[in-house]
Amino acid sequence: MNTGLLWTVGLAVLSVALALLLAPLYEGLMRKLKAAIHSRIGPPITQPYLDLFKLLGKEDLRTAGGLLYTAAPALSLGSVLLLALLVPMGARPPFAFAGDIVVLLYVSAISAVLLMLTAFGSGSPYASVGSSREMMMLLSVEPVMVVALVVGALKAGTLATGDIIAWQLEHGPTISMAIAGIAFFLALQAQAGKLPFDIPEADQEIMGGPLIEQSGPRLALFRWAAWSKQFVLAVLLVEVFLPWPGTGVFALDLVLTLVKAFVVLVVVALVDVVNPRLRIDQAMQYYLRVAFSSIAALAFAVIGM
Amino acid sequence: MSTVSLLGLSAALLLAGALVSLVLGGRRKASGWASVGFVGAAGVALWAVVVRTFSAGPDPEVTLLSLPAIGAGFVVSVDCLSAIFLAITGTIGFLTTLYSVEYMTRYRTDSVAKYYPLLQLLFAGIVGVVATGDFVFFLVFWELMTFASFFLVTFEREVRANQRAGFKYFVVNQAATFGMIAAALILWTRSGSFRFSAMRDALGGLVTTQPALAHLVLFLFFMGFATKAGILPMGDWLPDAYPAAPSGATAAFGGTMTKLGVYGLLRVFLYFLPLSPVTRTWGLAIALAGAVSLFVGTLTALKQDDIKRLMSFHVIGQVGYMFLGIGLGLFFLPSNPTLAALGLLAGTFHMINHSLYKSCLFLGAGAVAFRTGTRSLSALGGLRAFMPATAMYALTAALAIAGVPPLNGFASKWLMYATAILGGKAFPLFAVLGIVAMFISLVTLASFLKYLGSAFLGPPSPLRGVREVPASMLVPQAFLALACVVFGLVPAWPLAFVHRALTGLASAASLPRLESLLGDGPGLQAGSDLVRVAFWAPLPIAAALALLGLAAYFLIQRAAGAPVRNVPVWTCGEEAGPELSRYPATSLYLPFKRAFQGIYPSIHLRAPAFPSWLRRAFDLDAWLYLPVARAVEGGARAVSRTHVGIPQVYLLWIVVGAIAVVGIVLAFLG
Amino acid sequence: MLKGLCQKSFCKALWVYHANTGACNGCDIEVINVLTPYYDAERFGIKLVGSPRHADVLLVCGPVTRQVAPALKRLYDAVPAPKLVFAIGSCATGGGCWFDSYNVLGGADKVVPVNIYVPGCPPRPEAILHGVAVALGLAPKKVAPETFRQETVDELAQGRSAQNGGRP
Amino acid sequence: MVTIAQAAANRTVDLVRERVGAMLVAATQPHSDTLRLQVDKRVVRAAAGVLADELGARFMITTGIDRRELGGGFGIVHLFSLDREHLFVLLDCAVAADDEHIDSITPVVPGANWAEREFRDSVGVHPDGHPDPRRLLLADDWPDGVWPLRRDVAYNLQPPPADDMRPPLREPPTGASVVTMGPFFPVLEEPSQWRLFVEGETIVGCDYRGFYNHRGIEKLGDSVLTYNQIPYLAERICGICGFIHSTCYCQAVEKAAGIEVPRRARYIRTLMLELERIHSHLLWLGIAGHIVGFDTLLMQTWRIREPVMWLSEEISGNRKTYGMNTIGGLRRDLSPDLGRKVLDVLEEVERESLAVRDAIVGDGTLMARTKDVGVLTNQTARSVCVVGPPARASGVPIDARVDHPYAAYDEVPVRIAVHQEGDTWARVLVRVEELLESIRLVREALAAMPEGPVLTEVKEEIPPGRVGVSVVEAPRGEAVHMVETGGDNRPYRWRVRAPTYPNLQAMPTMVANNTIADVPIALGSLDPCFSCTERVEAVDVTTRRVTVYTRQDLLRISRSAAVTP
Amino acid sequence: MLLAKLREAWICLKAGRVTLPYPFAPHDPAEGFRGKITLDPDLCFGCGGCANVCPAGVIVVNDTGQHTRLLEFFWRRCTYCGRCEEVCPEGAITLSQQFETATDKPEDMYMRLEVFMGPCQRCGRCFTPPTPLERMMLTGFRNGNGGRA
Repeated sequence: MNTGLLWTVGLAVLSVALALLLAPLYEGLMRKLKAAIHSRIGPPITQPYLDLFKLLGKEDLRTAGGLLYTAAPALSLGSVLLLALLVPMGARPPFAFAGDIVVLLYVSAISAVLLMLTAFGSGSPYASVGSSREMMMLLSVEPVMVVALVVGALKAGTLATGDIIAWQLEHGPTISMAIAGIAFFLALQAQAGKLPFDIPEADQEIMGGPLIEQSGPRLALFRWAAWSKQFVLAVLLVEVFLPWPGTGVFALDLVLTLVKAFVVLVVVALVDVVNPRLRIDQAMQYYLRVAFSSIAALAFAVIGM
Repeated sequence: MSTVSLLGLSAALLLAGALVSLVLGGRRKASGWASVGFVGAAGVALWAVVVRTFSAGPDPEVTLLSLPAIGAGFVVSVDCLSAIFLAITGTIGFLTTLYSVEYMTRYRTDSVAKYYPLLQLLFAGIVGVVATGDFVFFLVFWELMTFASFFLVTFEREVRANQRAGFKYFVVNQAATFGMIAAALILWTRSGSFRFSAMRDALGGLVTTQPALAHLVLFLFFMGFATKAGILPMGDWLPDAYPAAPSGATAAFGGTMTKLGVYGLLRVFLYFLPLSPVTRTWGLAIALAGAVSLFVGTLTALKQDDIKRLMSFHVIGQVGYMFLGIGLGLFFLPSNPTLAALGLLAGTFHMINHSLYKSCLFLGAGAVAFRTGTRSLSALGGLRAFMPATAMYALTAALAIAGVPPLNGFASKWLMYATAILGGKAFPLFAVLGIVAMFISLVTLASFLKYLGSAFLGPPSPLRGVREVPASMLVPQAFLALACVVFGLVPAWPLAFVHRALTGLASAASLPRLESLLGDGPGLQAGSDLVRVAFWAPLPIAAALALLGLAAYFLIQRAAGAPVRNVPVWTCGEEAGPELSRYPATSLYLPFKRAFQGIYPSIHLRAPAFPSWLRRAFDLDAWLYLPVARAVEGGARAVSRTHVGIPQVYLLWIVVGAIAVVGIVLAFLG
Repeated sequence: MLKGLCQKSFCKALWVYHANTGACNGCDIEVINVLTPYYDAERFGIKLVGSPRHADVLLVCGPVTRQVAPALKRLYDAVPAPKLVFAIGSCATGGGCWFDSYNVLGGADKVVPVNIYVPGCPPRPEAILHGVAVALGLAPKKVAPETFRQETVDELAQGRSAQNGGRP
Repeated sequence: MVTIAQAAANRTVDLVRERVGAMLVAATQPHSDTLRLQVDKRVVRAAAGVLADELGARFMITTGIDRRELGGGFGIVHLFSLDREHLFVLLDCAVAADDEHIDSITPVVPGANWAEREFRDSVGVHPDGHPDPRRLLLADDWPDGVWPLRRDVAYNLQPPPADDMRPPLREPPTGASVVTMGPFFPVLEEPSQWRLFVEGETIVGCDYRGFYNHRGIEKLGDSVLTYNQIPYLAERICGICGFIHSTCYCQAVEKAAGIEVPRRARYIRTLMLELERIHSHLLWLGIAGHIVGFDTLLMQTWRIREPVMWLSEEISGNRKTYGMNTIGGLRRDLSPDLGRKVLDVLEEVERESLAVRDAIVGDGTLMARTKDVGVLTNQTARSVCVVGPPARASGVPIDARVDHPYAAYDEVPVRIAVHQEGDTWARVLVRVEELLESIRLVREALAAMPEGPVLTEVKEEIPPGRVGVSVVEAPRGEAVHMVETGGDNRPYRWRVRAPTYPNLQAMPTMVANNTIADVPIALGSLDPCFSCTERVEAVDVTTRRVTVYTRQDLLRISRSAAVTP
Repeated sequence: MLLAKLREAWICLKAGRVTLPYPFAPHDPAEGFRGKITLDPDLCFGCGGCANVCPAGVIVVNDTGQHTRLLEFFWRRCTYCGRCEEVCPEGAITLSQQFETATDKPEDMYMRLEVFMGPCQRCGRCFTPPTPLERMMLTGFRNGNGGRA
């Protein structure tokens, strides 16, 4: 076995392990921060792990049958872990083929697709309302992410994230990438399902939306997938839009990335805690504005700024 | 056998099949099975042509009939591009015919028997269109195709809406065809011949000498083909006409006929039109037309409640994708062969993919209508429990059309996005178009999630007695769904053929080699030899997804051994009546739909009254089918007095007769 | 191993579904109060959820009225096992002042099995926290059946002292 | 000098007599602020029309009384209020025991919709011409023909379920689907069922099935509890505004019996009522935040509120159900130490409330969620007889503390906050302003608090047959208690109307054309309290016989009722 | 907008952490809190006044023999109003500060007291026990046993 392959496999395992095991910790830290703003102690930072373990052992209530319905939660988590394989962690893409932004964007939508299919399958009207909202959020948010990443692709002349990062490291910050980064951050807020954009789940309005009928291990997997996704996307954000300083030392870069991702998620949690939930039409308008503003980044990219 | 004789055989089989099925009209199943036999045999012949063309290279042109007076001749010319369309026609034709056998039993009217003859005439017309190298005969077959499809659209002649849809279809397409005739005549005045090669020379001359006239010619051609393909606004007929036809025929339209617009486009802009700055201009125009079409068509599809109408709007949207890809390719053809190749490959590959999944979707929609009697999403629900196989195929095809990796829709869309985004460096508008296309891909997803969610998932609708459709209706769907998966997992394989087809066209002959474009592995790698700009490896991705999903399932979900219990849906503590737990399709995404309310203006022109003489002329049943059927009926009754009345015997006769006809034709063609 | 871990995690991550079955709101407000900064039940992994499918604990406040009883039964069935039911307040523990009214069936245990009773009208937030602690075995319960007897004349005469305050 | 109330009473009697002539059987004035008009039941609609349309009286509630054992039939008493003139008008109609029908007044007074359905359910008098005569009060499986508030029905009678008694649900308009909220729904702290008819997320209509919380309080008060036990029951009508209900009940009895309450007791009542308003408004603000997902607001307002709760516990011995009221005054006095402590706590609360007010007034997202949401127009608010902050946010300046002063409010005047917009944001503003006003009122009440006893001993038995009407402005609107005294040391009829009762009836118009996401906050902005709304009513205790129905008897009753519509 | 948000966050942070250490440290109610009822059995002479005024019918009086009267307290439904304390002539029943009354067994929320109904220890006259039984005959008498677990 040559070292290249070993390196790839090792990176892949590491990426999956980080996305799977570190994501709940980040969520726990975010909850702690929220608790601080709430003037209270808050749950221990290990609480998300406990939540997951508890859910795994609980009864699995099902309102429908079928292969897809059974397998959707696991596939959803699988797709997020796949996303982790496509996102570079530590300034280097873990897989040789990884990092094509189009694939990345589409893979990031798979978990949402599976969630929506499960929700429709569960037969609950609230789940349908939730899926409808989830889809509308996706329709509003994905274009923003697309624009942000396309700016990078245009600047670097490549669709491969690894190359975009390399270009970034080489050329330093630019206006267009800064705007794109902000746009991506705003999209991350919704992708992570945080206020003011937790509209699809809206416990107070539709009782958890697509997740209303999911219990026990199925709920655990969907939750885990959501947390991993927010972690992976935060990593993607810092890698693509804030790769500096790329030291070239893998371990150092990795630690830096994790710290930067943590900071990003802290800001996400801060925005979450000081905002009420928007209505779906308001959120759509908001992201429409963001999308058009991020077109400005595209314009800057074209003129080379 | 030579290409010509194989083509002749298939045409003859189709025509014979048409005749036989007409004769057998009263006995529906027999007529259907006979047609399956004939179309299948013709399909085999067509595949033989395809194999021959790709393995040994295109046969030289053969002129069967020459009309020197007008400079026209029946030229049979099959290049790799034609071969691809022949392959599609052979496959989809067979599958839709097979599907129709059971499907047509849902029609109770006597006029059912005209269905199979028309279907086979349609296929014959399509074969003729792609196999001819002369514009006059091209038009002849084009009209044959149009007429056959017109009668299929107005199949249910008692439904007034269908009549109007058919009339609209007919008028719009004839207008477009007149434009093409005018364009051809302009070229003919220069060259004196309708042969494609002569027209290429004439157009080449015009481009340099009279560019305005050249643009007019190109415009007329573009209008003609865009109309057929369903590009908006000319394709406005499509969402009315497609749903009107029986589902088997709709699938055939969607899988084969619409694609001829793309064929014409490729033929005109990559063969008639020599490489020149004009190519660039028209590339931009086509890309923009495609972008508008995909945007408007798909967003409009999102609002539909009728399954087939929804899918018909998606035909418009998907054709928009093809035009976008081809337009991008044409734009870059003079300047950047790498991007040009990527764009053309994307558009053409998307066309192939579209025939697979859209046919599958139309067949699935037909299966739903077959069992439930309704096409309204609001009235459907929970069919997965009763029709699991149909649901699975519909799911596959729906995810494929939405571009969910690793299915085939994603493979072609990926190429398209790569072209658009990388091309954005040279021409920023394309980056925006690429973003729009990606957004619309999500809208497609939304629309098909609505379809899946409302028809197959969720609480069962009040419809009773629904069960799975018979095997003969499932097999075509299964095949197409499987093809979607295979083309998605190994896109490099079909792309090799597409690449050969494209480089076979004169203007695109200088495209880079496939290996240098996409790499030689199972994955796709966009870029040129030296710069690798993107990579898409569906197999490892799919494998990784499956592996991770399985791991998550067994290592996490099942590991704690959580017991499973089936429960009713939670409706806040009150018992749910059926109306309590249904959230109908019309309600989904309503705020989003409202945001795009006026995008497809529904202008209701006062449709001109169908002239009575025309209606009488078009009323095939009255003057053709019913007399024939009555005569056959009487004859058969007479014959059955002396013979055993077993249908199989007739079938045998038919086969024998068909073989005889084929023999005669072959002998004649020698 | 995972199985054991899951069982252990149960009591450290109780998700609560709050059901009012006819209460006056007093207990409901105190239940929410338990989550607010001064009492912060989330310290112990307790949080409110919106769907019974996500719940581990059903908090029942209020007497079970005739109209709500079937819904409560359905609610109980909608919660995945293992599950606990807490009856919060005097109405849910014993029916309150309306325990025998025409439209009230009584306490929550008339309809669903109750694991922990937290009496009080309304119970202080501290009392609810204490109830949680009792449920999780973190705190001892501080009440027991009490029986008292006064000495009879005979016993008085014989000088025997009665046993008061003892458990039966 | 003739008081305003007296002048209004004279004018009313004259006008009604002019309109209905001899059908006005009698006009009496049981209390200086209460006018009782006994009219023939044939002119009830006309008389109600005169009151509502010509005199601008506001409908409050209807009471159905079973007076058969007093020698009459049934009594239907509509209660109106002339707010500006500080006068209650009782429109009392006798309904013969063998002809249990009366004209519905809902066609002329839309706000009477539920009230009339309620007496139909409880005493079995049918309002003829009612637009929506479905079951309101009783459980779905309660057999028809058993009227719980008739006095011959035992308070603890639990008839066997009738299985075909599901009240008809309204059908959604074509093209709309149904999304149900409740009976168990996270933001409905209490069970009730809203069936929302939606197109997409837009509400095109809704239907309500409430009274899941119906506990039979009025029946208990009329049949097994005594005058001095009822305050504790009244306190548990609502866990947030318990003191309001017990005060309201005590005042009603005090009015009926003519008991004078010591001035200090009235001041302490005022203080407690305002403290209750302070913690209730803070609570509401937090819950409103929680409904729109703004948990930080919940946490912070409840943090501010908690010291008030501790204070209440210190003053009364319990955090919510204070148990302080009793007929004639209070059970506990307020020590001077505690008075100072109240001021300290309030200073802190005021400081923090101002900070919260400034924060939310500048909060764009919160405004986005509440502006133009759940709009209640002035006209609708008046026709449905909405009360409290929802009314004041819609430009209807009614407040029981001003209109019918009680406790010490005549000496500690109230400035009421009125906004015109009628949306949820206006209701937020009204409540925030009231919160600050309440703090001021507590300070004034403390400063002006006289010394003296807090309880008037009630020596004689309260005479039967007297009527007392009392209103108290709860944080969510006015609570109305009406008491008709009886023998046996308990009321003959005790009628409660909580503020949510009229307010909820405004919901369908408020949420029309809003989205599903707006419904919880629109509903929340009414600060609904279903438990208050859904207590019950009843009959009395003069029979010395407890009827025990057997299962057969009940089946017979319900069957015979099913046959005769 | 952004400033308003930042100010909100600042207001919240400024308040600091206020969580009480309650389960780990006691947080006793103020003087005068009305908690669980307690009995001094020696003081009770069985008049039944408490049962008479209890709005929730917690207290049930039964005469089980010639000389014994059984007072049962189903305090699971107690509303802690304190009326019993108020009316008890001997101060035998009081409301304690005890609020931590959670239990997993309904039987735990039950008290019984057997009162010896002998001659009055103070006046020497014999206490005659007719009231509770007679009360059962009255309208409106609430038989508290209906709420037994």
